[in-house]
Amino acid sequence: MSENNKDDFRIKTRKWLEKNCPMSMRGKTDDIKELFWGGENTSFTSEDQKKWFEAMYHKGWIAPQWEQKYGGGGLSILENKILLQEMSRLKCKQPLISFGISMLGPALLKFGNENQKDKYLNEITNGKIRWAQGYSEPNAGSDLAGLQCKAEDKGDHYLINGSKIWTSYGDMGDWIFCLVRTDFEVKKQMGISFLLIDMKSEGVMTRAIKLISGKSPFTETFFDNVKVPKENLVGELNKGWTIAKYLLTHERQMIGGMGGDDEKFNPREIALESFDLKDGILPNPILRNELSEYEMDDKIFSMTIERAIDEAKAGNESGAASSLFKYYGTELNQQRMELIMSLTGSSELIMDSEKNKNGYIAAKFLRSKGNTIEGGTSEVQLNIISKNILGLPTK
Amino acid sequence: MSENNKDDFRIKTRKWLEKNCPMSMRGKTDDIKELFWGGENTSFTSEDQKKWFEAMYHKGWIAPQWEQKYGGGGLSILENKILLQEMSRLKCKQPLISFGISMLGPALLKFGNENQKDKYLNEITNGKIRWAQGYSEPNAGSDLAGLQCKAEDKGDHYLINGSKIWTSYGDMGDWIFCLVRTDFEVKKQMGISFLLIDMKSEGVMTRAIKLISGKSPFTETFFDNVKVPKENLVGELNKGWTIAKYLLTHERQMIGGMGGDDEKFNPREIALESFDLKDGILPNPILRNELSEYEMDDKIFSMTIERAIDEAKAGNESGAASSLFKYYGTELNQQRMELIMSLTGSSELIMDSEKNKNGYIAAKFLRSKGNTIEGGTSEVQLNIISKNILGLPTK
Amino acid sequence: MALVLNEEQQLLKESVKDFLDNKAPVSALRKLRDENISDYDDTLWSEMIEMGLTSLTINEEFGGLEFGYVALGQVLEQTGRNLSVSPMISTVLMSTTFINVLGNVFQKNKYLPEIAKGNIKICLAHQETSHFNIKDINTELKGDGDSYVLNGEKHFVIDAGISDYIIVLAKFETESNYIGVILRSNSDGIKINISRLLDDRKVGDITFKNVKIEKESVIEINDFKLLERVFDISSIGLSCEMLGVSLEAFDKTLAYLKDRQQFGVTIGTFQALQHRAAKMFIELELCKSVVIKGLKAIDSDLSNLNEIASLAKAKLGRTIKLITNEAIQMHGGIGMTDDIDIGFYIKRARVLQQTLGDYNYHLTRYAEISGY
Amino acid sequence: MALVLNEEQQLLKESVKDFLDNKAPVSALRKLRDENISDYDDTLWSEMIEMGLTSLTINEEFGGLEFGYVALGQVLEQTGRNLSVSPMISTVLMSTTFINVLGNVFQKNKYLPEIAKGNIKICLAHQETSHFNIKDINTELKGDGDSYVLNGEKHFVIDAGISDYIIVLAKFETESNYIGVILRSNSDGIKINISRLLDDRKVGDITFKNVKIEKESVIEINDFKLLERVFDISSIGLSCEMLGVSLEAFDKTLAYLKDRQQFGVTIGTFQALQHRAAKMFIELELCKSVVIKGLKAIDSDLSNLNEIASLAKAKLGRTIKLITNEAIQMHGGIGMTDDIDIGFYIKRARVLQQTLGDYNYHLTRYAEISGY
Repeated sequence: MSENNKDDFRIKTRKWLEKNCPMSMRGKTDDIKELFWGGENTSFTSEDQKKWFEAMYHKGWIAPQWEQKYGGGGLSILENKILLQEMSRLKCKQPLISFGISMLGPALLKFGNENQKDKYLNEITNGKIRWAQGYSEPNAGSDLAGLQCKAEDKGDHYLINGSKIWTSYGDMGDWIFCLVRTDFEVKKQMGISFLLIDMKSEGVMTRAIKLISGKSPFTETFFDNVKVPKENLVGELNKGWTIAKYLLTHERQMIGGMGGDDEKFNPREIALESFDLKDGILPNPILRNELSEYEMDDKIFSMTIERAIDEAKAGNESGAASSLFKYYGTELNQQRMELIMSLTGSSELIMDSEKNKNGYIAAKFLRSKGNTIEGGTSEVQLNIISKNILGLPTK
Repeated sequence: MSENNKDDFRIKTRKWLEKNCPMSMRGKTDDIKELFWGGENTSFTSEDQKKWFEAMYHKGWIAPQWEQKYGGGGLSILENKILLQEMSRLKCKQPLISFGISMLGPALLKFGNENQKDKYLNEITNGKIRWAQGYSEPNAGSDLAGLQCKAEDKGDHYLINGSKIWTSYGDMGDWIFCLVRTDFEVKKQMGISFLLIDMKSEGVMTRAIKLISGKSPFTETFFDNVKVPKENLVGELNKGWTIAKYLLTHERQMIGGMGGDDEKFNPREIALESFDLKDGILPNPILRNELSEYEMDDKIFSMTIERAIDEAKAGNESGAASSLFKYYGTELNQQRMELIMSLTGSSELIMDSEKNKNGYIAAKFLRSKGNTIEGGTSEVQLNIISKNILGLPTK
Repeated sequence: MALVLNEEQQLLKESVKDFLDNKAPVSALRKLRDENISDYDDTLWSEMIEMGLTSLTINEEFGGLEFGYVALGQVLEQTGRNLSVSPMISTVLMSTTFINVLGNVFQKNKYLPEIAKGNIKICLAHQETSHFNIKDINTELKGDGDSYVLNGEKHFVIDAGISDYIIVLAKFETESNYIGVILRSNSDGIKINISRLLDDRKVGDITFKNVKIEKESVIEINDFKLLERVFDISSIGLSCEMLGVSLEAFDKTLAYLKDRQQFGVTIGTFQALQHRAAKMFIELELCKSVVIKGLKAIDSDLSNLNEIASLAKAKLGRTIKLITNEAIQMHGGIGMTDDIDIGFYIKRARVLQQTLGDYNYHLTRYAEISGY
Repeated sequence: MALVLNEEQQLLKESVKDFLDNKAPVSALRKLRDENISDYDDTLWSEMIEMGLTSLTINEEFGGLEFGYVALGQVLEQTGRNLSVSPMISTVLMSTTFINVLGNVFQKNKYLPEIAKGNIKICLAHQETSHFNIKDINTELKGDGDSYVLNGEKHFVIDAGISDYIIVLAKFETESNYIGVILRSNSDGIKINISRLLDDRKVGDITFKNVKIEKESVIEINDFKLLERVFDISSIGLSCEMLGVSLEAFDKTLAYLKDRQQFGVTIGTFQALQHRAAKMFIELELCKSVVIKGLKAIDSDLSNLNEIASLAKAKLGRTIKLITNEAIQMHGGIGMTDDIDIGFYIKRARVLQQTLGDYNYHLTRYAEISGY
């Protein structure tokens, strides 16, 4: 793509967005739940939201890089980057929040057959089906490959029994993509398959999990003799672990990168709101020090993301990247929330006042403790680095 | 012992010390090497040193708690404590520095036979024999029980081949007490024996080890077909590990306790010498913070030692004590030296100036890095705590 | 001053432990939260009064047991372990100490026997901003003929909603002198606004508007050091509760490490977790030392109580943060859910950390006391 | 401004690595120390000059290669890895930068080509107390008819004993203006006292007593920001060397973890050590980012160079301390001996940490720059 073409695309995109993105669909989003998630259980919360989604859908920009036959926009990496930059410049909200796009899509594109791609990808981009993720199990934890939810071969269908946990908004999902055990006799990683399950099937039940933050973004999903057609198997039988690993790397990057974006929670701004400067200096010397330590690590972490992108462009993709970002991004986010709790003192400990949105920050603080657990614990990331990058021996 | 008797003993002791301890034998000691170490390779450095040693020896106070027949003073625990308090009050120097008293003595008293006690204990207290310690081996490290220096049974004697490392001032020792392997067929801890070896024997050789601090307090000792009479075995054959464990606990407490005593290296004093206060506050806010963090941990560590002593008196001796003190005391000492290096800046980086005694502090700083390695590494102490105190399972 | 408990104190500790394990475990807090009918359990409180827990630090001449603060500390450690909700902190630790240290004979005679008998509950209103600082006081007491009037706003007052009396820390007129006032919480001109905290307990914002104060309700503070002593004692008391919270969170985590299976083995076999557990154990041993030292320093009237109090609150603040964070992390996903109790510990921890000054406040204060 | 090396820079890095691995490994430092005949190896220096290493940051018009600071940074990373001793820091990093940024055309024409050709060595005398602070300057330049006189004392001047010229940072008369002076090191009135440092390199204390200065030797500093730029660039250069020291200490430690047997297994199998190694790896990746960002910021003239420089020096200061301490600890007893090389790394580290401001100095400066 020449510089001319780039500029051209940028200008066209900007104009289109300015015209098609309603003002109410721009600006910060307090709660991701307010956005459009698609599926049968959700509907548009406003006319503008509907208009914005439909405009983007018809443009193919719900999944800009997917092929047009799947409802995508067929954009190149570079075009997609320009689109994202322009959306960010105008502060456009995401038209659709979808695990279908971020998690299932990449798996189907790489491992699915043509029928599956045709059927499911289109229903992701047009917002008809909302997908949920079914990986973890109540007793599996970090040992994901030890999963026990089983799929028995019953000739024309699989029979599913077991349960899945930590499914984000599983109670709102239409379909769920699951890792299930299809062979108990082999090494644990070798007997896993990747299956698509309609949550309206008989025998599927969900239960909301209440978190320490008081919120319930996750559910547990139970499968009691659920019948699943054989055509819903993605990839080969017993090769599901390969798909899972591929997707986990994606997920890790997403969670790690989530750290620093939340502009409303900028510790420096909060510090300057909480304390009056004395001779231009924060009056609490230790908090001042903690703030500068945090900012040092945060800024250098951003530089590291920048460098990794530049290295990748230069063809030096590092295998370390995803574990490093997952580990450091989540640890840093926890530090940030601890720092904010220190900076705000008793004012953010109050949970039933409109002044602080009913303890919004405290809930986020508690929620951040999960960052170093979900998507592979910090310990698992350190294991991966020490084994795969540093080459340290296992027993 | 009644209060009256206590006071009586204290007054007598104080008078005796005031009379018998020459003024030159009081006050701080810059270098432990200046004191009297006994043995054939050292002599008194002054008449006062000789006078002081002989007065204490005839009083039985070289090893105050040993029985008089071994050259001790037969003091009770309480009397000994009073003696130490009074010596400390007058700042009396130690009359004899001896691994014989601190390390070999306790082993002989508990595991030696009557002949051995008679022969060796007296020659410790009268300063005739200087003992060295031979535990570690070049390739053993933390795995002390994996030692390979072997003692073969040759009928009337053992034949020793192998080497020992980290022997403090081994080149100055007359005799060395060693752990040697007497059985290669059994579990490693079961084939170790405790042996006393005359370093003048044919085949014994030492080499000084130069440390990163530039000092050479340690030696490596080589044994090449050294013959040792069988009577020099302490305790039972192949039961040396029991003696070693007993002595290691002693040593650990000594090293852990060494942390805070060095009055000349008080970080607060150094901070106040290095910086002028501004409005009563250290001008470098981060160093101020580091200093108060260090002092917090140091003071509370002292309280913990105090509590452990009180608990022991009350009969609640904790098995955790020695590993905890070894770990925390040495880590704290390293922090202290790092802090001092920060506080003194470039002035203590200079190694050939009389002003700072040729980098005395920098050498101590480097030496402190060994504290968390010698006498059982920090990692080994944490292993002990997690296994023996917390009861966490091993594989 | 041996840093160990005597037999009487040890006995008290054990009986309170048995009592609270039975009567006020975490499930009781859960019930208070979920039913949200009252701020605390009055039946539990009656039994605690019966056991004498309100009279531990009150001298015999005022109807107390005169067991001292070492004894009170043992109780608070146990309320920390069980996260038991009661007016102990507001009435027994803070307010009783305020009257013990600063009250005149008339006031001691009037209030202490009533506290001992459990007839009244008192809260202490001191803080005015979102960060505790003993010196940030703008609430003002002014002369008004024979009596006084009180004006100002207080924030973060523990148990403000259930107390019969309020002790208010104020400035006297425009002078820099501090002064205390004790008054009925239903007096005219008082407005109390109750909030629920992160740890599911209640505090109040209190506004005083031209509240009339009789002479006898004024608590004179002639020496700022004595006011500091009130807060130093209270900080050490809070440190006891923080120790209990930390110890219990650690014990629960250790039990989980021994029980939980992953990758076919108990997770307690992983050396990285073992070392972290050992370090937590060591920090807790240090915490025990500074807490008992602090309690003994109160009862023995040591002159450097201010230093020890700030060391204790700082050290406990740092350690409770470490332990509760590690507790969640080591429990993994289940630790993030309300299904088990560990989350209650981190929530209580963060509130205790902020109460009467956090790590940063106390470490900086320690440096000031130390003259640098 | 992509945070990667271009081909030319990558090539330079590799060829310098090969060169120093062969010609100036740690054994060369050991030899310098043990023989103590000269402060540096003149043959090595000649070869470095021949390779063009003295002219990397000098513009072509003054006889340089104009490769920029990204290139110089790659060289310094390699001298860090090998602990190679040479006048690179004094002459090429600090003094050349001083002249590049602050020198007038006459001075650039006079000195830069000579530096490029390797004909002269220059040291920078700025620090006066035991803690670097750009503002603590008492050395004074005074008018004296047509010329000037210089009086004062400088401390910790790197390579003072082997340099042909000295650049001195001074105050002009009693004003608050800073001023630079470049003069021959053998001028009348100069006394140099050489000391050996912890890392076996040499620095000098220099006394200036009524040293006569010609007008043309005065380097005007009209903008304090430009003086800061000199030290910011130098701090980033030092950060490159610190990165090299840290990377090599880490590599050596990692190799040891894979090799050393204890309790019948390789110690690298212990999870507690694995996690610590992984954390070190992550910190090093962060260090690489801030270092390349800093170098690019110099060459691209970014306006927030001061912020990036302080972030770099602070982060590298913290990381090099972590890595060198862990390197000794993980090597165990053998790491404490002079028999292996790891001890040289911690010694060089502590000197680099103090040079041009330590972690504390730069983090506090960062807070000031950030306006809090």
